[in-house]
Amino acid sequence: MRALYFAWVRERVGLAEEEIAPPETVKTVADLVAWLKGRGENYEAAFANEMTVRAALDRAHVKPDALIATAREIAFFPPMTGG
Amino acid sequence: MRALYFAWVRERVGLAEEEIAPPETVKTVADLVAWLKGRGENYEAAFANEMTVRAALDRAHVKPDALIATAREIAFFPPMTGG
Amino acid sequence: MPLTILRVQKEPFDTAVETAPLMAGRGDIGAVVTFTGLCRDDGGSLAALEIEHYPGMAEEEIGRVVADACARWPLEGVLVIHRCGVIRPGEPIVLVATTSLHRREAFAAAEFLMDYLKTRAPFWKKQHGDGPQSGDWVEAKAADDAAAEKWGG
Amino acid sequence: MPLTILRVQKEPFDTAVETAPLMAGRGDIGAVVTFTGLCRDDGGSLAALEIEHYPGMAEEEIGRVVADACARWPLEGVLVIHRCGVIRPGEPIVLVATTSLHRREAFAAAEFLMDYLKTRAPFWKKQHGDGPQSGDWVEAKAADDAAAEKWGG
Repeated sequence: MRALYFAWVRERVGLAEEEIAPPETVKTVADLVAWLKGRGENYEAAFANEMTVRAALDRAHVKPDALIATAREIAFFPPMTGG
Repeated sequence: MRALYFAWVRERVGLAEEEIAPPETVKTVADLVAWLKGRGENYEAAFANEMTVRAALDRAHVKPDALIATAREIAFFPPMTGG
Repeated sequence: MPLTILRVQKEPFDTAVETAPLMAGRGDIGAVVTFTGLCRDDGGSLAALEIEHYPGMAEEEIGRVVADACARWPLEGVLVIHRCGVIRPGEPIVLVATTSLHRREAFAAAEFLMDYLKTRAPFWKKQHGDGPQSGDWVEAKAADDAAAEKWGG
Repeated sequence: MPLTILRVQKEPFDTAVETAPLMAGRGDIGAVVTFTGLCRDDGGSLAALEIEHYPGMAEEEIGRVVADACARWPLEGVLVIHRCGVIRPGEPIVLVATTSLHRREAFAAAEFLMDYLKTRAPFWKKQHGDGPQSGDWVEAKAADDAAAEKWGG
């Protein structure tokens, strides 16, 4: 699946987007965050405060317990500050 | 003093404005309405429903019990419908 | 003191031109709210509204309502233009604009101004057209009184 | 169905030009409310905001917020334009406009749209300038969350 990162999540990860292939044991958004944090210090830093990072699955806001299932795109970002 | 009439109060009285000289016994706005009603059917019609007619003394909204005192201008009109 | 622009006029107005002075040379304004009230055609039966006002008091009363709004919220600017005379469907009747650092107060003040202007500013609308209400004065609405009362004091 | 115009763009916008289609050819609209959010200069220390967004989702999320507003109030038209990229102090960031027969719903919907866009639309602001906050991302405000939550559901 495609992973996108925005704002300071993007800056800390060091990537705007990437293709990821999490193992089958990764079922939820929270599982995926835990798995990403194991991939390196940059991910560790980006998700240091997991409660602050928001996620969207296929362009819709989701909670950490949302099932990834067949989603093709996941995005991580800070709380929104538009408007 | 100067009396001004607006909207359907003006239409019923048949005048936009006039100079009036109420007797000394006319102390309040309500007194003045009563006195005006005695001046003819046109005033009677304009003030038939006294509760609906609003008044302003020297360009500020007042209640029927307001004292006329030294006011130079009194206006009578229906509830406002601007905006 | 907030910048205030208050006017009663016969002519239509251009919202962009009128509101420009509220922002000119300012880097601190974060929010601009405008309300425009338009003349509705009542399903085609209204040909025009004729707006009568009390010259002198209309301007003074708008000023009092604006001062009240400025005492309630930290506003940077307030604009009120109310038309009088003959107004055709689709034309603007009233323009209210408020500016402030943040949006909350600009929204609240604009709505407050409209609620208060409706019930306090001495303007009256007469209807002209081919409908059954032609020649009638628009009646004040209880809903407008209730809207004004909800702001208290 | 209300007329809806939704756009994310780099370029500044002209409020009069953008809102004109909401009124064109309509005799039934009585109320137009606009909100413009401007870039503030933070006392002169801010040189520019850089607005990052999530292309695709930004438009979709604005669409969901607008659909929500249309389900809550009888609106005739809704316009939302949100800019992205570099924005200088004094320039507009966002424009929301609502039209309806009566003022109450146009005001409520415009305020609702701003409250929801602030907390739901995927935009993020980075500050550039010579102040201590230069290079920092603007932090979300608890007051904005509270504002959105007051609408319920």
